[in-house]
Amino acid sequence: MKDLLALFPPADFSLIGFILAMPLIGAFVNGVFGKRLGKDAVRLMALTAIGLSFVAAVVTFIVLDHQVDLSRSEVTEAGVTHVKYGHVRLSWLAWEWMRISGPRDASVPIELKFSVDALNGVMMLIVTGVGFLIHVYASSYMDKDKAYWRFFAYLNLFIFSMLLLILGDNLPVLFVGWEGVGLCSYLLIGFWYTKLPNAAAGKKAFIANRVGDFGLLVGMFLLVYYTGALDWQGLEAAAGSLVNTSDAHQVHLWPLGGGQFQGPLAILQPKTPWTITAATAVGLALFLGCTGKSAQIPLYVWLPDAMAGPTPVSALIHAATMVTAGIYLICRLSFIFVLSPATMMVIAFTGALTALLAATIALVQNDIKKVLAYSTVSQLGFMFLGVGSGAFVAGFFHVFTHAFFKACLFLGAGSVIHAMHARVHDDERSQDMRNMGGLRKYMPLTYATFAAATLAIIGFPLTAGFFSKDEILFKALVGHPVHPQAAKLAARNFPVFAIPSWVGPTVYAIGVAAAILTAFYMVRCLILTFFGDFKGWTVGRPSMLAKHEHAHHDDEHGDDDDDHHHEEDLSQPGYPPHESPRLMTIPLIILGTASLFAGFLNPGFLKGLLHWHDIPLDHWLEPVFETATAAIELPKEEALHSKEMMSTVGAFMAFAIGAGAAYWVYIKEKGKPARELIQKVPGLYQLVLDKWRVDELYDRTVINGADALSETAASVDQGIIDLVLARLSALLVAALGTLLRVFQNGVVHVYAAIMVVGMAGLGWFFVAPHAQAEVKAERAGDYVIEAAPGLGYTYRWYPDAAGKPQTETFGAATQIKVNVEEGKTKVVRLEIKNAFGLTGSKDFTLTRPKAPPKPTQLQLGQNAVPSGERTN
Amino acid sequence: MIPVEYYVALSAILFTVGGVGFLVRRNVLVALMSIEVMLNAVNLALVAFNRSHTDAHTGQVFAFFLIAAEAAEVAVGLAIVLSLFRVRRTVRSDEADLLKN
Amino acid sequence: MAAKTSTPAPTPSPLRPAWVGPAFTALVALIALVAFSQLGGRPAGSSPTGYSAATALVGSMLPALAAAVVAGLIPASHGWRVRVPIGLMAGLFALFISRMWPGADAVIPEGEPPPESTTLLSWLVGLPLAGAIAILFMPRQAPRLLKATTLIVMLGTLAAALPLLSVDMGRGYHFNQDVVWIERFGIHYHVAIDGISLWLVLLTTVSTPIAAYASFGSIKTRIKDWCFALLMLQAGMIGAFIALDLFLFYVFWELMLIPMYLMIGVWGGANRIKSAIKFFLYTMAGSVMMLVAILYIAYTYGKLTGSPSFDYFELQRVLHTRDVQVWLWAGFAISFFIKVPMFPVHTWLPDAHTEAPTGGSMILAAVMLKMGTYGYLRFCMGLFPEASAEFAATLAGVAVLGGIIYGALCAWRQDDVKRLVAYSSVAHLGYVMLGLFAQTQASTEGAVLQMINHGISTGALFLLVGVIYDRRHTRQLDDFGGLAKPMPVFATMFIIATLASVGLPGTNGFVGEFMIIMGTFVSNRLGHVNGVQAVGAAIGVILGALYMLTAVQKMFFGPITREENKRVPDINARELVAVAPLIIAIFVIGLFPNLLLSQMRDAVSRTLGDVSARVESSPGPRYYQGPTKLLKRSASAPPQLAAPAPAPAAEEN
Amino acid sequence: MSPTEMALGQAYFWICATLALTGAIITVSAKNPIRGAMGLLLMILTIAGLFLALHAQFLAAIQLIVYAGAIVVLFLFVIMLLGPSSTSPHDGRGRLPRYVGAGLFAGAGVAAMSLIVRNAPQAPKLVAGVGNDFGSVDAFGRILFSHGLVPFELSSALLMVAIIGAVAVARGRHKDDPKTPASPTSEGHE
Repeated sequence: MKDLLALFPPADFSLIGFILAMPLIGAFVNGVFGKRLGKDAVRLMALTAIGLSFVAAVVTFIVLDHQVDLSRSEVTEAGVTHVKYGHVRLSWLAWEWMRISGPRDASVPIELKFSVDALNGVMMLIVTGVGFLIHVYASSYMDKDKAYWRFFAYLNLFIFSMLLLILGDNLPVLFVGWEGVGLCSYLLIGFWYTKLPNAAAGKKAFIANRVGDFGLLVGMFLLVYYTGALDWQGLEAAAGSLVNTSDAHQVHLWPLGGGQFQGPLAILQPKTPWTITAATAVGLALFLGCTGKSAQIPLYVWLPDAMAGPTPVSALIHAATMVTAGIYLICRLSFIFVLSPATMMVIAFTGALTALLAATIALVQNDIKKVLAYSTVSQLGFMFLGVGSGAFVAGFFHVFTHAFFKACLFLGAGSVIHAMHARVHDDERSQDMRNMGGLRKYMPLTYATFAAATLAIIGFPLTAGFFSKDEILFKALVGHPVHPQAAKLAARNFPVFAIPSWVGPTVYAIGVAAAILTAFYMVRCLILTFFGDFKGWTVGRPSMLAKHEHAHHDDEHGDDDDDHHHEEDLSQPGYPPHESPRLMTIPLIILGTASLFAGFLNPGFLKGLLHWHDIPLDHWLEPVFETATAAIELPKEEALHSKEMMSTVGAFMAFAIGAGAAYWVYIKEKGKPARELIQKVPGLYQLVLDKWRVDELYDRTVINGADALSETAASVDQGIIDLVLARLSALLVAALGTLLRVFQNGVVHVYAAIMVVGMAGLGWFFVAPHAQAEVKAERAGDYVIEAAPGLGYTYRWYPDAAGKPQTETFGAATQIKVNVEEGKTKVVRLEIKNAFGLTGSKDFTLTRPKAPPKPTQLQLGQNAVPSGERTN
Repeated sequence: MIPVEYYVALSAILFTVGGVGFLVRRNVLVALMSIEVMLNAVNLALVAFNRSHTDAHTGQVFAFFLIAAEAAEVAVGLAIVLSLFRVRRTVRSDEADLLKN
Repeated sequence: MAAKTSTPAPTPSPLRPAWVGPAFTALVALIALVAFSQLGGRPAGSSPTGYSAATALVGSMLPALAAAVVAGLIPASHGWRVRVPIGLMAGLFALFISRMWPGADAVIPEGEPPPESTTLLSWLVGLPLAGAIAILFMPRQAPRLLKATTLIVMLGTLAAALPLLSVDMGRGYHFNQDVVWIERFGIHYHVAIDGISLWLVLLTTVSTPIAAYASFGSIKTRIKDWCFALLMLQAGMIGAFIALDLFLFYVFWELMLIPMYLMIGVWGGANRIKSAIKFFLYTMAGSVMMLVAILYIAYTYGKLTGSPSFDYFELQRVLHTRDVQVWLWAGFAISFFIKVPMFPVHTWLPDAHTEAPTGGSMILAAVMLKMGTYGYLRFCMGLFPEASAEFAATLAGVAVLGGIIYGALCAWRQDDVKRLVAYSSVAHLGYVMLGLFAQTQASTEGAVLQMINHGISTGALFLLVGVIYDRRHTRQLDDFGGLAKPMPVFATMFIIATLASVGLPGTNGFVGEFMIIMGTFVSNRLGHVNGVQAVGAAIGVILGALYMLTAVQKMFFGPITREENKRVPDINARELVAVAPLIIAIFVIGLFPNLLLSQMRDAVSRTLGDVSARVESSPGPRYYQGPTKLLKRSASAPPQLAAPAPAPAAEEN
Repeated sequence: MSPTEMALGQAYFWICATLALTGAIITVSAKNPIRGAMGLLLMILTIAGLFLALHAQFLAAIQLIVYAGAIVVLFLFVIMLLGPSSTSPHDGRGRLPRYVGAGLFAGAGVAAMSLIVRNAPQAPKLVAGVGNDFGSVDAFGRILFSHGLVPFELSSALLMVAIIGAVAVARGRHKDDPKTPASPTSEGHE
């Protein structure tokens, strides 16, 4: 350890660079050389890249653990001595990326800096660990695909961007990873781009993520403005200024930006402008980003469609890593979210509602991947529920366990689909659970791991899912986030938003309902796929011709342009679905066991029984969420204990009811009650089957709206602007041309007449007298008026228009100097006579303003920078 | 003796009559003749003014050269009228509008 | 060197003069010499003594290494003709990065910095001009010779522009050259370069050879006039960027118009004449207003000090009354807004782009649009700071609503690829203008950086659209579909360019947009609406993804619907060589923006400092009422040429 | 100067003035160009007379020789040459611009005269007498060949050019001329 620390000092921990570089090199090599290197070289490159970075991650974790032990300190408060660990951070700076200007024109440097602490240490392990397993699985799942090298290039690039997201030390680097992950999911979902629905699904995913990124961008510039920092330490230090109560600190929603409505708009001016605290604004903006990435209520529509990508992609991206990015962001910035109870309530409610909505949809889905997709959305809802009610550790623990069992479920589904693909090539039907059934006999290993993962997800006692979901429901019931300076502000009777007491129980109830539905649909999925008899094709010895045709078919399996190949007639008996090859089942087994036993890392109520006080995860994450947990108000000690027992019982009952009902419907009654229910309520069934028609709702409102807007924009551009500026002016010039052509009619007389008119005009001009003069202001109020010269002109000045002229006769004086006191005005008259004896006159009023007052400090707009006034 | 102003007034009147004639009549020949009238009016004015400033003959010399120029002008004018006539068979000025837009 | 294109080379007409062969080889040798003299190490005269031998060795080893690696990377099928130029290109880039790398111990040459050659900038303008004139004397029947000379002259200009990087651009102006041109009106041939115009000149010298090289593939008729127009255009653009005498700037501004008008008018698409005239008239109308404003300022300056002068720093000293200054600012601003193009006057751009040939529309997009934004930064904000501060808020609204959002919405509706990219340029330059109106350090730096980024990403996009146009002779999105299958390399390049223009982090587009949005929110100039405008700009990020990805999906993904799309040949050698440097630059600037930002930081802070100093000294809506008077010459202005006419005692305040 | 000479001079002037005016009016308004030419002749003769009154003997002679002798005769030639078609039928086409032009011209003329009259000193100031050498041929000759030599030579050149021009223009086309592109004035057939 000593030499390791010497090699990689904590302050400049370049091992992180190694962890990041490996997947990047893997992606680059596979991407550029892949086609020529051949399948096994690509597989080797991809696996070694991720394997090495996993090993490096483990080494980093050990070093981190060692550093944490070093920072151990005994703290005795009110008699109770308990161990406290410092918030250790191994950081590495690559180079300074750019420099932006913060408030008061300070320049905020943004560096490509990476740091590993307790929170993202764990995440790093999940990403590289589960990522490695999925790479192994994918190397055999995809080996018949022609674009093998492109798949692994994208997969490695995805791991690189995910690591970038987790290890980033400031928000912009996280944002780079955030969008990089969005890009890779776009590329991977649209991997088989020859089929339009896949490409459309990829585009939908990218744009939904992009809407989320908009939220993150808004959050970022709010943070820069109020705290002047973007990296985690800077933000934590300056988080106070987010809740500053002075008016300049509030984000003015109406009137927008804090100005005043003048003139006719004054009626829109509300009595007191609607303002929200900066913390709420930042919280909501960042939460919008999280909903985009972690598929919550407003922006979850892209996840079910993302199933168009290959199954390992769904496993890696849409189960284990990418979708949890939202939770990671909230956990990372917990000290900001906690500052505004309103945001916490919004997060909790969104999470609960998403869980319930997704669970209801999953009930009726027939496509196995769609069921798992909606179950992911609902489990994410649980995580947000946990994080929203202040239980950051519980929420994060659910991320940890969910990664295992959801990845196992997806990979299990993948191996089932892989087996079905042997004879059913149409993507739709090969994933439809109605064609499966009874696979228990043919694919024992897949069945075992799938069952284990299902037990974990439905919350079978002592499994991973049970502990993590129970913890979340308990904390949701009990947790009550409170504004950190609530007391101080209440003293200054500043209105502070406090979460109403009924929120906890309602959220708990929704959570339990969702848990029941989860149990039901997961067991239904398990039964439909593995129990009963096989409905895919008649199992038996395939006749001779079927075998020959089957052989020929195998080699060009999975070819891209597989739309032209024929559909096997399934009435012929065929080989039974074979168990997946070893490379696919090993990851399944590992993930299956992990999902069963991962729970003991944070066993919730067992802590009391087994008095494991320094259980790794709880204490491990404690320093990270120190400030956040301080703001969560928990009931007294004994009430806490009774509530905990009550929620655990509730969670257990949820599991029992759901699983029992599913068992009764599908095993006992062989699905009869389900069919009866569908006949009874066909409308509702169809509605739920079409995913509550949320997609259609979005299409009609948002997308058609944007469509119409761009339609008008384009037509305005062509119709009005182009018309007015280009064509109309051309028309004008042409019209003017024709007007003047009338005069050119070739007749000499007409020309002569025009000439005469011109001559007459000139004559008049020369004859008429013109009195013109120029006023020049000199110093100290005296003005010089100089008359314009003319043919044979003579001048006469009247220093004061009313009074008599300066000289009787018309002299040659072309200038006059007049002095005017401050604040007075004087009228000077000029009279001229021209050669023809015609006279003309003109008056000049000279006004001298009082000395201009000293320029005052004008306030440009109200939005003064936080610390005191600033000149504009 | 006759004050110079009368002569100048007469030449002004003659000049105006010549101008009006030139503008009104559409016959090119008459136009040329009215130019003649205008030029003679100018000569008259020149000689009249010279009469009142008798220290030099500038007015008269100028008039003399004016006559020379006038002769040249008429020669060329009439030549043009002839060729116009050959082309258009008319001396009406408003028919010669080849330069129409 | 003019690489032999894989498509049959245009058959040179029989009577090609005999001496063309040897001349061609001589020219190739010349360029090799220029390239290696750069590679060899420090150009003579500016090697700071403090540079240790090791880093010099690495400095020169690195480019050779990079060249070898990149040459190796290219699949063997392309033959050595492609691998050598790309290798050379990669070498130049590596040299550029190693030279520019802001190492911890920034090697500050001790003592007096190496004397800057005053004539370098004249070389930059003179070289293309001389080339253009030389082209006129070359025989029309030898297209290869014409092309080779053009490329050599352009690469020579690029090589001549590299020493500009060796000087550390502080707050002041460098390579200052001031020669009296027209004595009587005080017009000087005054050229200099500072942090801002440095990068725009480099963008010109880099993107013009690329555009020329790519266009030689598709331009088959009247090559001689094409080369002449290209070289004149480059001279005009470089001149406009370095001119600091308003008259000289106006001359180059007009000089630029004519070749581009010819390019669109002669080699353009279907109704090229109409759009060429429209382009010319729009810009002409604007520049006439600017001319009036220039003359008026020179006249007032003349009245104040006896002798008129067009020098930028002298005219900066004149403090006009509010109404006069607003009108003068409007004269300049309208001409620059037409060039940018800003919202109401942008309709010439889509027409000009759809009709222009590939090379033409690439230069138009990459460099000429920056004339407007550079002009606004240098002349409007430089000469009339109070007026530009006063109108900043309203114009920022126009930039966000009219430029970013309106441009994106229009782009989404277009079915012609070039029109789509043209509208996307309107959106991108909306960002740049927003950055300039926000007038904070980050937003202005972001704006200048975004000018370069837009030049690279949109240049690449137009080049790639040209590639597909040469094969399918159509630009309608519906005619394409599933192109990723027959043209994988082209698809990858196009997607990289799209991601750069959409602003994906890690590419250059993101850095510029990020700095602009961040700068807009903290800007004092925009008053209380800066929040709304920053959010509007952020929405632009979504719309950007929307229309670009729709286009990419229509072109590349999905089944191949049309027969012709099946047999489309992939991107060939010439186009690959042309687009490679742009793709490399996208990532280089995306990851190392400090290469550019460190040079322009002081220049931007100086410009903003001057603006805010002037605005502070005469604040408020009615700012300056008194008679026009003369201020002191700004400190960072280069030394004034010995003023020929004795400057009379104009009272200074 | 005896009163009778005064009266004679006055009468002489008025007669000549009226005659000149009628001549001018006839030239302008005559329908038949010949009558117009005769009016012109009348005016020229009377102006020659006025010249005599103004001591411009040489000019009066020149007037008679050049104007009356040559120019009016030239007019008559051309009128005869053109024959009946030289009289222009009177129809109202294009009347408006001409009358507008004429009206304005007349107005301008009257306005100018009114200005002259307004400024003219009230009593017509008598003109001093003049030596009889004034305006005589030798005085004129001396000036012509000393100060006015250059304009004299120039005017001779002018006249020569005018002659050549007139001949070239009026000559029309002959067979052996180089074929100019299809000019409308091909073979003028009288």
